[in-house]
Amino acid sequence: MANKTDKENEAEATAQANGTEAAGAEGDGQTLDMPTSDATELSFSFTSYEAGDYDHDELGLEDDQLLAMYRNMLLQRRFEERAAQMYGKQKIAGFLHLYIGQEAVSTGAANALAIGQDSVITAYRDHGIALALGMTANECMAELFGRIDGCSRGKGGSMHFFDAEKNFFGGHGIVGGHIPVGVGIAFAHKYKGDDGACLTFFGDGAVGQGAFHEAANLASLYDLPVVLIVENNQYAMGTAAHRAFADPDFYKQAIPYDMPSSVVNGMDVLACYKAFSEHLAMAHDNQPSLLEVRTYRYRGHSMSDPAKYRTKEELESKKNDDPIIRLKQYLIERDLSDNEALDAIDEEVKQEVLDSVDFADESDFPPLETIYDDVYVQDDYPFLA
Amino acid sequence: MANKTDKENEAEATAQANGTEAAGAEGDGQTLDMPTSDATELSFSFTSYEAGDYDHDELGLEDDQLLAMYRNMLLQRRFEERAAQMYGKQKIAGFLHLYIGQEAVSTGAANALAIGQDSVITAYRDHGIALALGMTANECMAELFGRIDGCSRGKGGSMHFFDAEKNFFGGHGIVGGHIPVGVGIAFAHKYKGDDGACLTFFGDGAVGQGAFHEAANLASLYDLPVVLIVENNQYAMGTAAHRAFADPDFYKQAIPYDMPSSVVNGMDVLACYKAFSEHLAMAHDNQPSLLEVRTYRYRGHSMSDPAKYRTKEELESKKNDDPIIRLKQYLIERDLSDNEALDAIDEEVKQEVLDSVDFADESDFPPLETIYDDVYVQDDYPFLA
Amino acid sequence: MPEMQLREAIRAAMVEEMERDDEIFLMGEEVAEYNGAYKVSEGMLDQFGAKRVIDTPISENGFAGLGIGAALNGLRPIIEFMTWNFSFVAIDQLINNAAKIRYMSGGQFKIPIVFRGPNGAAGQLAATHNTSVEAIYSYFPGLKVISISNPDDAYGLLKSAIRDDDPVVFLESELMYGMKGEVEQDPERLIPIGKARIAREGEDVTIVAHNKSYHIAMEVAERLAEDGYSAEVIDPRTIRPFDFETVIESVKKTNRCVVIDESNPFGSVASEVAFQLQERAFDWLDAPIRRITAKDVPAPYAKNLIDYYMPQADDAYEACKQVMYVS
Amino acid sequence: MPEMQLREAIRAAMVEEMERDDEIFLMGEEVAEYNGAYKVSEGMLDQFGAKRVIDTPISENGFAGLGIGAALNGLRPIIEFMTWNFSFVAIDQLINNAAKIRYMSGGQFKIPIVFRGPNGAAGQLAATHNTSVEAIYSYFPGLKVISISNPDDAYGLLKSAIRDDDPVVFLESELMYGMKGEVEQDPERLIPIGKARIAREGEDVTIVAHNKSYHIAMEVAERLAEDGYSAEVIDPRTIRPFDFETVIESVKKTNRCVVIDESNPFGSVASEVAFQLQERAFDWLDAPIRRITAKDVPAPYAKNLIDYYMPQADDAYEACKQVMYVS
Ligand SMILES: Cc1ncc(C[n+]2csc(CCOP(=O)(O)OP(=O)(O)O)c2C)c(N)n1
Ligand SMILES: Cc1ncc(C[n+]2csc(CCOP(=O)(O)OP(=O)(O)O)c2C)c(N)n1
Ligand SMILES: [Mg+2]
Ligand SMILES: [Mg+2]
Repeated sequence: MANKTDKENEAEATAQANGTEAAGAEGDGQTLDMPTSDATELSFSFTSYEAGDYDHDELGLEDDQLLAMYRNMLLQRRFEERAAQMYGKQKIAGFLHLYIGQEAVSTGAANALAIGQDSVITAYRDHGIALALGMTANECMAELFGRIDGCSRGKGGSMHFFDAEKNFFGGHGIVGGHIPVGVGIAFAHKYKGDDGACLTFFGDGAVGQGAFHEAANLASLYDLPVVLIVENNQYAMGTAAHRAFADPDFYKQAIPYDMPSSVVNGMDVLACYKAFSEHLAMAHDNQPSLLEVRTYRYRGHSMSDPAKYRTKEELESKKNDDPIIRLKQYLIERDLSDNEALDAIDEEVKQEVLDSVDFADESDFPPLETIYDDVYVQDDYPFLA
Repeated sequence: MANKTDKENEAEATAQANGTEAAGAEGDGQTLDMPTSDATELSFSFTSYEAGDYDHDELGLEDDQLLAMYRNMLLQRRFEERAAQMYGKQKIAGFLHLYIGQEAVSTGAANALAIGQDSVITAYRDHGIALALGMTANECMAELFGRIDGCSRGKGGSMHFFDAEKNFFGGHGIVGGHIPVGVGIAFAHKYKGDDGACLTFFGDGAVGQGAFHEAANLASLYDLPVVLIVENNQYAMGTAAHRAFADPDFYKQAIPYDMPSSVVNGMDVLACYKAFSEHLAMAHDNQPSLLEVRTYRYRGHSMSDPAKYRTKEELESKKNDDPIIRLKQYLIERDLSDNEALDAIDEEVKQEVLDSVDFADESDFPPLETIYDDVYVQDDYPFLA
Repeated sequence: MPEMQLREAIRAAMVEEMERDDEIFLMGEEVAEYNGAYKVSEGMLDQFGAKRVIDTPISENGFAGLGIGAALNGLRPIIEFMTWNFSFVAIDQLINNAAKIRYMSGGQFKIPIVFRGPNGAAGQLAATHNTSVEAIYSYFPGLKVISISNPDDAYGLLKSAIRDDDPVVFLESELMYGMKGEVEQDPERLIPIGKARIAREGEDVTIVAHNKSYHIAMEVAERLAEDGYSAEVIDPRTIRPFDFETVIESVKKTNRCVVIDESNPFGSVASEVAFQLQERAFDWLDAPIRRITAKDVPAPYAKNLIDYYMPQADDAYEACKQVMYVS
Repeated sequence: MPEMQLREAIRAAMVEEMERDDEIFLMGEEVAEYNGAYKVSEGMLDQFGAKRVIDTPISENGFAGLGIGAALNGLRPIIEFMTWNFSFVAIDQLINNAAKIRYMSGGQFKIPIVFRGPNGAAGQLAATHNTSVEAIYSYFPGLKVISISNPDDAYGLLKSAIRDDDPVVFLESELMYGMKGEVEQDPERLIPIGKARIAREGEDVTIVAHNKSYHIAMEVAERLAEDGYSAEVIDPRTIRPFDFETVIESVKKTNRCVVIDESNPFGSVASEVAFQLQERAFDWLDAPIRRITAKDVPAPYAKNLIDYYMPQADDAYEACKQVMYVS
């Protein structure tokens, strides 16, 4: 397997999968040469980004940026806590999938990319990355409320946040269906030569869809600037990954697609930042790759899921590894902040979220005529009277 | 990766993929344990069944059976040569995909399985396996002619041979679409406990379909008695495998599905017989596996394809490795037959094929009323007057 | 007769059939350990064990195809789609394999399989989760398509579907799973596939409506009755084969027809009913056939928009009055 | 005007548009090095290079989705399906992504993409390779659907489709690729999407037919002319949005209509035309609308059966005479 990245620059840093080619095996259709030894041996290597291994200075993160990351993780958390409450009050309906527990992933990713240059696409569990990309609590809450000031004008709801300006391509409800789209976004970046890359997020469950596999092969075949990110929160609805996959170590999925692959601890925002930075660097070099993020969702799959398929102990043990607390400890240990200052941030964030509820509540429902808007660019619609 | 086969019995013989588990990585959703080392190393092993390595005695094949295999390979060849001619005479229409060059694969497979107990499903390039399973030239030629005595009553044509009695489940035209069906046939074998296994054949091109990947994961997850066989004839229509796949070594596709995998030289019927026997043994033990067969089609993709995408030299070099000639040489070298006897077989086979043309020609076109038959088991059809 | 929720009636049908016949199994996402995303299969894993109630990965194409293979090889699978929206990644299996293999093999194989799950709109789930698939699947010869509106029909028709030797698309409803109704429970209670039910007799207008729309039809009929008009309400129950005869007979009496169907309009069931009626009851029609469908847009999220998107009882009521020329 | 084969006209449209606009690329199976399975894209790799004419693996879901992503991100892809039969493994991309992302995003994105390839029956290819998809895709708001019957329309409509900012399903025909016809070639020759073409004017009966069926319609009209009847033949050209107005105007003149459509019948384009006509031209219809479609079975292989399967000119001719009450 050829590692197409610039090895000199990224020697140890780069996640890579190196296979020993079977001697004599080749795929140019010229001969029927076979692997020569009786038992063909292949080996592959992966990078593992572990929690606690990274220092923000060494990663080139300013203190301020780190604090901003902390603030944003809190914003994601508080936003969703409030959204859950609003769901209970029936201000929000349909499916509401909370990202709580996974905030280090969105935050690490959004800080590693260049907003407006790089692109992002994800599944329906999309509030975290939206806020991490700088979408406002107001437009997000209004969308959840189904109001005209929502980021999708009330047409999309929780599962379908979009922000064209930030190159945020949504928010998608069909498991796996957006993965080829992410690869296509990357295709356009390369075609246009605009130096963008596309972070394509999806859940562990999505690996069960053929779409993932077709997209991965295309990405690798065409050398596209894309990072395929398995956000492995251990469950797809009520199904633990090992109950759905013959091999739930998703980083191995890269092997047949001849792609570098890594695994990162998604509870540590610094590890995430590091992993995303390196995978983005590969992508910018037109080397697609796979990144398995090991993370955990604290809440049920959606609001209706009591999550009986896991034990309290399991949940508690995960909460002990909370990404926000971890970063808080880091900030305090390094004297970058103190409890008081961090509490003040929390209060600020809570107020921001409360304000967003007011904003959403005051926003109008979309006028009924708008039901026919946005179906087509062509505007004389409906076709059928 | 657990190898689920009975290792004691099949120690060297069995194709297997053994991965070194990344220390600490596990998928039971209990912890976020990560692979511990910085660069995780994995290794896998595959079996390679090479041409010329096998002796029919050692494989337990009687001399007579070997001669029968020779005869059947010739039957496949002559049948298709004649079919091509009949296509030119417009006795046959639609797509006609010839299997010429690949006969060792069908023959090795059909002799390794227990007809009526095990099952077979394949794509549209299905004449070879049909004849190898003992379907008659008559019913096959009549089907190509679109006649009522055809194996599918004239409804299926070249791409849709079926034989329920022989557990031959077709003959399918949508690339990759039949692979999950093959896995389902295997599911039923296991469910019923009838000791059957399903050989599921598909082309190299079909690996590009998500269906393959979904099916492979299901097969492994449920421990189904199936062998997934990539019949890699180097091309999918005009596309050489390396132009369609990031890694055209298809045997590696088994890795993420935690399945044993091998590669066999498809030009040697003994190697094929050996490989199919061992993979079938695994299947009978509810260990699904992947078998990449390296083979070659001499003709164009279908009758309309001039096959300009390959050189004459390439084609000639492949024809030098003809599976029928190889077996012929083997038979002669071992004094199991001589030129004269083998020529006599050829004459006999040619006559059988000529007779099948007569048979087909004399068979009636399906009566027009039969157009409404076979849509449903329910027989008061059409629903719409 | 005992009352049952729709989900319970569906479950009862599956359980009884699985008790009767070992060859039947249930497979789908979350059907086993989770007891069903909508609790339709609750308790079935406990009763039948993991061999016969089987959780899958999110691989609709894979497990739909697996079901077809199992049916070809002697079993009688019930494949649950969590919702029919997700059948689109598997549609090739249904229309090219389930619908056609029997035909292509000249009748050598039968494919006794039921694909079931909730269909149609289900509230504020937005565009990808509110599709109605009945017209799509009914287009394909080789499939049978059933869409039910109440627990009793669900029970009797699902039993028939499971015993049927042909592939059946069985359409339920997320929003109706909790709906209660009387069920005539009896192991041999089979409601025939392809027979419509005249839910309410009337003289003045025929309303044809299936699944959730049926309940709109009944409401409209009630309102019309208050106005002194008698509407005949027909629930087709089976979409393919569609019982046009019953509808035609009715229209020969009422001379007008309104179809309520929450599908998008183009080429919908309503279109087909209109085609058949005008072709086969032309001389009896005193007014154009009207249809009340979902708006011709993808389903929106906002509460007011999705409410407006759905077929409106008011519109159906007005349409009935129009075709009776009393509006 | 120069004569061109249908395939040449399609190619000319693509080539001219690609010369005009760098953002357009062509992707599909065998479109580049093989010059197209049906030689539609012959020479285009040579002219535009591998960046813009791109071969794919057999991964329709993957590359259809890739095209949609590329369109979202500023390009204008043309995605070729070798035939539309193979679009079923990718249908989720078309109906859930191409058709709905603009809507779900509240209009933030446009998706200027053309999916094209041959549709419908193509001879003795049996059941999986003879599907007509126009009714299926036209069901979905968010898509536009074009089906062409001759080189000139193909040329002018494909150019419009490529320039259109909405996703377009463009339906060609394997059996017509070699068909010749005059083409008014001009870089700015855009035939508007959504406008039917009155191919032949007449007074006695309206025949609506698209794609291959259009040629049956013209043949039938000729035969009717010999009998002294004048048929008006309308090629809708666009199926979604369908130009019902033109058909209605015609029927207001002829008072009868026959639709020829090689689709299977249930919920087909013919059904929708019938619905619209009876609703909007009820008082003008002097006879039921008839449709002549493929038989309601999967397509068989045998020569005599597949011939019988297809809509028959004789049947269409008889239907016309029936609706004129002269048979
Ligand atoms: C094709 C498809 N099948 C089924 C569903 C229903 N469904 C929605 S989310 C989900 C679980 C997905 O889990 P995962 O991919 O791990 O993402 P997570 O919810 O954990 O973020 C399922 C089965 C769907 N939306 N699409
Ligand atoms: C889903 C789908 N896409 C495209 C096609 C058209 N097609 C038929 S055969 C073929 C090539 C398949 O090649 P491979 O799988 O290697 O099989 P081989 O012909 O070499 O036996 C293609 C693209 C199809 N039948 N189905
Ligand atoms: Mg998950
Ligand atoms: Mg091949």
